[in-house]
Amino acid sequence: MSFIPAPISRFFHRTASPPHFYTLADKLLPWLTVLFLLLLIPGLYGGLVMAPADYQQGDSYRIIYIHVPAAWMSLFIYVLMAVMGGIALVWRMKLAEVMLISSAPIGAGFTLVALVTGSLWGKPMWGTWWVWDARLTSELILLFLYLGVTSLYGAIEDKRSAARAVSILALVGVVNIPIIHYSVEWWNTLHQGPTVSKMDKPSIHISMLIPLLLMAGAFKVYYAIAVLQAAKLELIKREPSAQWVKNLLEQNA
Amino acid sequence: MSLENFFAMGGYAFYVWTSYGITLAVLLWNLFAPIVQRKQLLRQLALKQKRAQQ
Amino acid sequence: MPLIQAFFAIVRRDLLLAFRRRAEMANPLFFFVLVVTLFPLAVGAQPNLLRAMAPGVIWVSALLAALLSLDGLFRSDFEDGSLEQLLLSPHPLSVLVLGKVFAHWLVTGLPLLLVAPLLALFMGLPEQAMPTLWLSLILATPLLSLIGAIGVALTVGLRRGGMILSLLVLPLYVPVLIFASGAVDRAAGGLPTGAQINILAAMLLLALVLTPLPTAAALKMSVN
Amino acid sequence: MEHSSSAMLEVAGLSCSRDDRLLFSGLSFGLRPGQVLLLEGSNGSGKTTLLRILCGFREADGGEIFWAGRRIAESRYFADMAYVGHADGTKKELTVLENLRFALALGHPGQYSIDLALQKVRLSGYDDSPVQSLSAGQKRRLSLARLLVTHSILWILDEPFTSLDKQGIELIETLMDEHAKNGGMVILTSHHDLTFPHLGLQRIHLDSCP
Repeated sequence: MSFIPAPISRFFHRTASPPHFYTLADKLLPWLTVLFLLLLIPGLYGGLVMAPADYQQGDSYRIIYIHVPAAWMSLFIYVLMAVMGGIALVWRMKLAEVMLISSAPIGAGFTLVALVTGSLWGKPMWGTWWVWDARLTSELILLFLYLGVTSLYGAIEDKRSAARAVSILALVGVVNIPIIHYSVEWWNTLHQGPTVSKMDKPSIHISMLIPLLLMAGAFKVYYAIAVLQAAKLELIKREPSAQWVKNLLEQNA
Repeated sequence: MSLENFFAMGGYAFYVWTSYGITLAVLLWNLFAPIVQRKQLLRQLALKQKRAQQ
Repeated sequence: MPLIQAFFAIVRRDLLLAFRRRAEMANPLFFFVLVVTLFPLAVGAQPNLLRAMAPGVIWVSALLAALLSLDGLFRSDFEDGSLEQLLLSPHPLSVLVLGKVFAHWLVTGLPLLLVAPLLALFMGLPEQAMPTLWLSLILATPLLSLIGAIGVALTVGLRRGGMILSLLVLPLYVPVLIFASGAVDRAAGGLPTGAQINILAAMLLLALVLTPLPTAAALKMSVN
Repeated sequence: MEHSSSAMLEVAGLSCSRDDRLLFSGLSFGLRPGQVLLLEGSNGSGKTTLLRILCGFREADGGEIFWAGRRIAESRYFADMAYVGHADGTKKELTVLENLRFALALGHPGQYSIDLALQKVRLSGYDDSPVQSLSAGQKRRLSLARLLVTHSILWILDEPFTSLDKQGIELIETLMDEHAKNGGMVILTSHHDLTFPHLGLQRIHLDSCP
């Protein structure tokens, strides 16, 4: 903590205290929900209605508006988890542990979405549900990495140790992701399949790009909402007999 | 563009709408599962507290 | 240098222990041979098919054999309290861990080299691929031990850590599998393998430097 | 961080909870060379947890531990202490001698040679027996011999008297007494009371902590 100025570290410690964070989350959630809808509705309208059909793929390409943002999110959340794991290990910040473990199911969800939509997009394009395409393969391995995190956390009884273990695992995983990605790319060019991946970087028209970016923004805000909800649960689970939880119960009663 | 055309998705309706449907299901699950669980947990804790006070 | 002494004391002790428990030592080796034997039985004994599959089959089996042997890396130390004593040593735990991994590789990884020619024969791998198979085994089996050590350290405190261990470790093994079997595959086809071998060597160096740190941190977490 | 005190080991405001249950909080004590500290308390009162915190295996939820005025992580603490826990920390397939040599390689040489230490714990002549052929009491005495062959000022002993007969208990108490008289320190947990009239015996009863 020594190289962080005292006022900043004090600010972090206050914000990171469970009761303070809990009320902060409650205050933030309505605003985030509004922001989410503001991004989602024009994103969906632009993507599903306004944007023209692709001249090659027809309307099937519209899966891109969820497939690509979900794939982005799956990587983004894993990197974020590793960052929080690093913070948890170095500064022993309990809130970072809570955020890390709350993020895992959401990240796994996005990875699953990226895989399923990739497969659904691939069927009309490739004529088969699954192709060992570089991106889908990397995404599948990423799903295994997420499952490793959640099952390791579930298996260790002492939750402080479990959080420590998961932080280490997330950091190891994030170092490996680029290596895995690179190796899978190389493997894919070596064993060139019968199809050429049509999902790679379509030269995208502006009317297609804007909804894509809106959807990506909407997914990011969704993540913020979902992770705050999960973190609220995890905080209570961690210390069910703390004073602030008792106060919360009295408020509810 | 008619509504019918919109839902037909140029013949790709099954793929497009299944994708959007599954995405919706996963995202809703990840959002509401913790909310429901938290409510349950708080109810349990309240019960426990009441029992402890008696 | 007391640190180097401590490193070699660990290697010596673990080799001695492996020698006293030599019955267990051969198990991963038998497993390796057995898994490779299953493939011709399952897919049929057409020489062309087997030859095409050989690099992949041999490497997947090596991976599984390495995974099987990992469990013994820290298990007995954890159970008899030796791990606690390692943690209390004034020497850096990551160096001591490296000693343990090195001894483990000498006992479980190196013997795979001995049976590799036999398996290449079973699968009809061309003779010209043999040097590459050996080289890939020399470079990649220590990688498997080093990466696997992180997973074992994370799960050694769990009663049924075996399944979780494979879930944690196998995805991390993917690059090793790709480059190692890729190298053998290219060698079998008479193509140059310099790039793959270099990448494996680079990964090994990187793993030698980087993996002992998370392994040590995970062991501290497990002892708790 | 410097911390001035006459005590070599200084524990300040230590607190720990497990599974949302507070084991102890605000626990403070100091230990000077020559002192022996006996931790008492019923099962589950946190004795072993406290020892494991003192060994650095477990992190306390609050408080600090100082060794010679410095935080233990920044001090020579781990070179100066030794621990014998529930598990012996010896390899059953190796001989007595091999086990002690390994312990010596991991730490720094202490005041006794291996031969002398084995004499002290009455295991002379067992040099080449594998540990698995020893009785439970002999194993325990072997793990104590480890304390003698390596350099250690602070001994941390978790239930050192289990599976020992009367002579064994006397032996440990004599060793602890000698160690204290030479300026060493001992922290131990035990269900038995100590029979030996120790100099400067401190007691901490963990149940009494709020």
